[in-house]
Amino acid sequence: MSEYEIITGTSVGIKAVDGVVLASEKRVAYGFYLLSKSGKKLFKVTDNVGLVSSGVLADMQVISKLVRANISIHEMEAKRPASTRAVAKFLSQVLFQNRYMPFLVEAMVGGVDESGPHLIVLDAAGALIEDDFASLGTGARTAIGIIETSYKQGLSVNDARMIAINAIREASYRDAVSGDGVDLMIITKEGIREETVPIAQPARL
Amino acid sequence: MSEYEIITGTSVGIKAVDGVVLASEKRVAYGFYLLSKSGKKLFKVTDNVGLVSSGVLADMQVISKLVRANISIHEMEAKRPASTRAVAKFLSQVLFQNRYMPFLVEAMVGGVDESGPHLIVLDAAGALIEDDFASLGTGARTAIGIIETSYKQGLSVNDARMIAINAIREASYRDAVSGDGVDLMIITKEGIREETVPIAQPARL
Amino acid sequence: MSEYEIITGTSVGIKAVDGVVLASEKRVAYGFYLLSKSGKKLFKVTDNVGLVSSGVLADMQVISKLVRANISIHEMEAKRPASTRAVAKFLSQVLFQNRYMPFLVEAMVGGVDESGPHLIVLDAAGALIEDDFASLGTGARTAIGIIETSYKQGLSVNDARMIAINAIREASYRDAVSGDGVDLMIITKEGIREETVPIAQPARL
Amino acid sequence: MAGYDRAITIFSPEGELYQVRYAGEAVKRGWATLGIKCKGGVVLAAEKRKMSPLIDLSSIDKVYMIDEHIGIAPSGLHADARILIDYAREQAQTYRLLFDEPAEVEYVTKKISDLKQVYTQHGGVRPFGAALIVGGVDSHGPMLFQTDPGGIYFGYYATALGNSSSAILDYLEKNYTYDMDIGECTKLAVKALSLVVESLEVDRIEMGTIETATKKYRKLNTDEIKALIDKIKEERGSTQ
Amino acid sequence: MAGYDRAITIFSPEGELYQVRYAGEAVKRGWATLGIKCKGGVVLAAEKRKMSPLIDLSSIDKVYMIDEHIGIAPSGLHADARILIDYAREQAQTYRLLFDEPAEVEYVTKKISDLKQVYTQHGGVRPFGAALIVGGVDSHGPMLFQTDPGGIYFGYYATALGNSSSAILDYLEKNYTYDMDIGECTKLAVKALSLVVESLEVDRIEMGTIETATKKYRKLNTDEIKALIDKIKEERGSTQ
Amino acid sequence: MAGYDRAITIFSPEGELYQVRYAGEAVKRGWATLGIKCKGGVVLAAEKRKMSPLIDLSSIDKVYMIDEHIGIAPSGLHADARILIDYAREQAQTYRLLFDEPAEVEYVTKKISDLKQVYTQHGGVRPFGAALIVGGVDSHGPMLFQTDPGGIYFGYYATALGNSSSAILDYLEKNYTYDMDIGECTKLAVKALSLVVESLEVDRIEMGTIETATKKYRKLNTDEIKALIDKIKEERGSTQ
Repeated sequence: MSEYEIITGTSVGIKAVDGVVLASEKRVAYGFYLLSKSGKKLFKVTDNVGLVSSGVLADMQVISKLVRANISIHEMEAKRPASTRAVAKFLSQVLFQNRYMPFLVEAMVGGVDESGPHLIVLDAAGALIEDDFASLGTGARTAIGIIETSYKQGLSVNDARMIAINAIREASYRDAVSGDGVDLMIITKEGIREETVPIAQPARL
Repeated sequence: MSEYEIITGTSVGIKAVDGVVLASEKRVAYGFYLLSKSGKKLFKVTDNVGLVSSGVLADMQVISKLVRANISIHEMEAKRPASTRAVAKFLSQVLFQNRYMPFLVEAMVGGVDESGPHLIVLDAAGALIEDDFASLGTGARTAIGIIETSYKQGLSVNDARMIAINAIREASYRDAVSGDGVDLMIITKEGIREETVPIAQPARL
Repeated sequence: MSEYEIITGTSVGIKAVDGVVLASEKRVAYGFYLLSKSGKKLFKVTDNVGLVSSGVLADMQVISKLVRANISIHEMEAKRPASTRAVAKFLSQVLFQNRYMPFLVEAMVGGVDESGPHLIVLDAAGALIEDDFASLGTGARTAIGIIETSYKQGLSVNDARMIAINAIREASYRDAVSGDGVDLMIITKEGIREETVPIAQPARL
Repeated sequence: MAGYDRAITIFSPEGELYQVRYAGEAVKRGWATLGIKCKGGVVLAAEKRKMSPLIDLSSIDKVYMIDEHIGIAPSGLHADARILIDYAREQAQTYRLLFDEPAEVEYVTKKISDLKQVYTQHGGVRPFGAALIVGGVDSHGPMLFQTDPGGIYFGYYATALGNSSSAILDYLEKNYTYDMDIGECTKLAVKALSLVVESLEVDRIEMGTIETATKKYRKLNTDEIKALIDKIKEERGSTQ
Repeated sequence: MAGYDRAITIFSPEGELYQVRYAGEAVKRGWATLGIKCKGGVVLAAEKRKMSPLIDLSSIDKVYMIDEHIGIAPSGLHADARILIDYAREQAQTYRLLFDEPAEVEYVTKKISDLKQVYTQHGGVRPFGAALIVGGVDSHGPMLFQTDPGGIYFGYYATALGNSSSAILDYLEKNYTYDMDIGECTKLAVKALSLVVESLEVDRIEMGTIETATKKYRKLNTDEIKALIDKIKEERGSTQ
Repeated sequence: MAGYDRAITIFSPEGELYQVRYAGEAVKRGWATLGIKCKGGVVLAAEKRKMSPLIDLSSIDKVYMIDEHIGIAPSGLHADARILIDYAREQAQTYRLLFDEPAEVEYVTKKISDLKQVYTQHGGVRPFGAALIVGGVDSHGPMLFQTDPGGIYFGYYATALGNSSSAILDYLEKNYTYDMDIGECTKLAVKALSLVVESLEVDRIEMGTIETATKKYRKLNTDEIKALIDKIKEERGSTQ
């Protein structure tokens, strides 16, 4: 007889020949901005697999810790780095069991393992879909437009980086005088690199 | 068929380079004023970590004792003072388990450990957010204005003290003939200092 | 679909430099007056701690016996007289467990231990508040007026006695031809003294 | 042709509980520990035997803090002792939740002994193979108790446990008085311990004190112990 | 070639319960305690053996207060006794909750004995290795009872437990009369105790009295005992 | 005519727990393992006996990673050890979920020992026939612990387990100092191990290190071990 209230942002994922790029903007419920070296909606699962999702902040933190705890145990038993596929599959088990009603959490898993880079999306009801690019959240429809038009086979990680920044910039519509704006996580064979990119200059009137 | 009734005040937290300041005003349900060495909505958890929250008085006392009891056991086992982060994390576990419906308790944890001063806020649904400054309660919106305008990087504990007093004074609109008004808890490396600051004198007619 | 029915009186508590005074009037449900050596709403817990409360008579008797039984065991184990604080804390545990819905019982604990006299009030939801003076029940608002105006720091037990009598007399507003009226319990270091003060005679027509 | 015997929780013809007595044996072979109370407070001391030169003594506690005004020095089976110490810490906190006051030392001792007594009476479990010295300061001033595997406890001015505790006890009987302040008390403890410790060095002794003034449990760090040992060596020593 | 024997709760051919008898043995080796009732009230006394000079006798209770008009002096296994004492205290309070009156001494004694009897009949537990002397004043005037490990209790004018209780009993049989007031009664108790106590000093004796007049249990503090001992030493003593 | 004996969880007349001692025997016949801590970090090493030439040593772990800053080297019954290692990994993660911090080495050691202690006290189970060396770096710097089948644990500078551990221990007592960096420490470990290993080859030794600087557990791969062995062979060796 009553609805939950959900605040949410936008996040995107792009697969390149030599890696994967995950990105998202920084809006949080009560309007604070976060300056630190590690972004928040982006979670490092292992040295070569990352998770990005959107939904209620609290659940996201709990879930990402659960995944990290079990995957690291799984790695110790399997004696090799977990593959992207394994992480995704396990995450959907977690969701499938706790079966949060579907629109509380959407997630994306990206990573590089010796079969090359992978990007896996969980859709609304929990199915796994391997993919070249994707976007989540309410700005998803806008962002997908921009990515779709400028995506080519065999693009490199740097191109993917530029595209992600544009898409996020486009989908979000707010400008603080001097804050920064997009969290990025770039996954390649050498490991995971994170950075924060500010919004660029406005054209002169 | 019936609503909960909630009594609440205002409280703020500010992080400085050499410590953290927690402050709150003193309104209590049936309108008594309290003069003693230890304030009430401020709770000392360990020698270098403090907790301030607002909500039903009874719950606050029970919760702060539970936290204090478990953290002191935790310290005895870890054989070192607990970090601010650990206290905050544990508190959110307590909340997450007893899952008081969200608007019964908002809390803030401040402390100094060897990685410097920290201020951690629990938001409505229980996520942890590290922060520079924050305010809770119904006067929160008014107070945040004043803090935001006069906050600079690298300010000292004393400046933070003055700002907190102003914000509280502004948000509350009441003056007893001769009572005192703001509880403060200042946390630095040397330990915790508590004081009570009165509202200043009225100008002559 | 229906409300509880509550019978209630008025009772007050005042702290002096050398002791504590608890007082209450004698109204009972069906309008009998009670003359005996031991008053009813006042309960002796130990030789130096007393409890006064108002609410359903039957519950009060059961509760005071439970407290007395456990505290006397506690004294035998602690091998020293219980402190006022301990009694109050335990009482609020009893309440917190049986959690009578809040308006069935309000209670006050007064006593003298080697840290001097104490008066502790339990507020509606069960928090403990140390205090100088207080009053309970429906006549509370009337009584508080009289106490507030004639209370000074450092008054003696006898002054407190006179004030309590006035407040009670005033709050009850009905005049029987020749009954007596106020139960008093005076707690000092030498122990507990109980007395009954009548209402004075009416002037001749 | 010698005596034959059987199962767990029963009396012997002489009315003894054998399991309890054997548990006692396990205690006698524990490391030496002692406890002294005086006007100035309570001192708990324990020897740390260096079974092998490679052992890292700083990571071993022989004296535990139960609450900020109570300490325990165990002796006997190490694992059993830990169980009892965790239990003591919980009871100390429960007491605070109930009465909002620090717990009496005897109250904590009593709770520990009740648990022990249970393990001597019900089937399916064996007694604890550990004895504890409990010390602290409460509203009755400084207090010192000793519990045995059977769940019996007594109050002492000074006491010792572990192997060759009898030697320590004789020494204490001659040199103990109640009117020492906390300084002299720690010195006495070191002297008493030096009788059984292989060699009188800093990392062979661990001490905790609760002072009547502060009612705070404090573990002496290495320098304070060093200072004490030197002050004693100025007064000379001997071998085992 | 001697008799062989087995398991817990059964009768022997002679109709005895062995476990109960062995528990009795544990009692005989307890510390000496005694109880005397007279017109003036009831006296409970116990010796405190100073197993070692370091023991702190003031922290040891041998005589417990059950309710403000009842006292107990146990003997035998110390831990078992504590269990029974806690149980007695609860029953005393329950009685108040039920009838809003102080409990009869015999009622408390009976409840304790029922608990003991149960532990002699059901499988999986052993009898209590402790006997109690229960004394107090109730609506029948001064009362004194003794319970044994088998759950049997009797009323006495005077009684003793523990090792060499037979010596005390002989002494009492000669010097006891009912028409003493509480003063003479405490004196008699001290004399009787002095037969078995190592040395007649203040901290070897613990006494509790319930006076018929006040129906209040009071533990004699050290000065009163000192006065008694001196009054006796004026009448001279000896060694073991 | 020899000694006869019986069932599971009880004390012997000398106060020993036989099952625990026999479990100890199972440990003594385990493979040799050792642990060394120093300023630079902690080194865990174990020998791998080539029971038969066909055994594939690379698939056998003797040194396990518990968390990214803690390692364990077990000895004794292989299957029992695995159980304890899984348990340790869970406790390490639970600690993270609770306090969002890496766990203290001692905390993990303590949890393991509690589990062991339980299996020595309750009916229906036998003790674990394995002992563990736990090493890691936490907020207290480098730490090294050893647990035994009875659930007792101690902190060490260096320690060894398994058959002929006494030989290794003598060697370490002579050559060990705390002020080594991680390099010298691994070298010392290899020398110590070479005393008991059938032949000093690459696939007979397995090592894991946790450096104070990185607080990261790393298993030395074959080349690093080869380099170490050659550096030692330049300093010459022998047979058994």
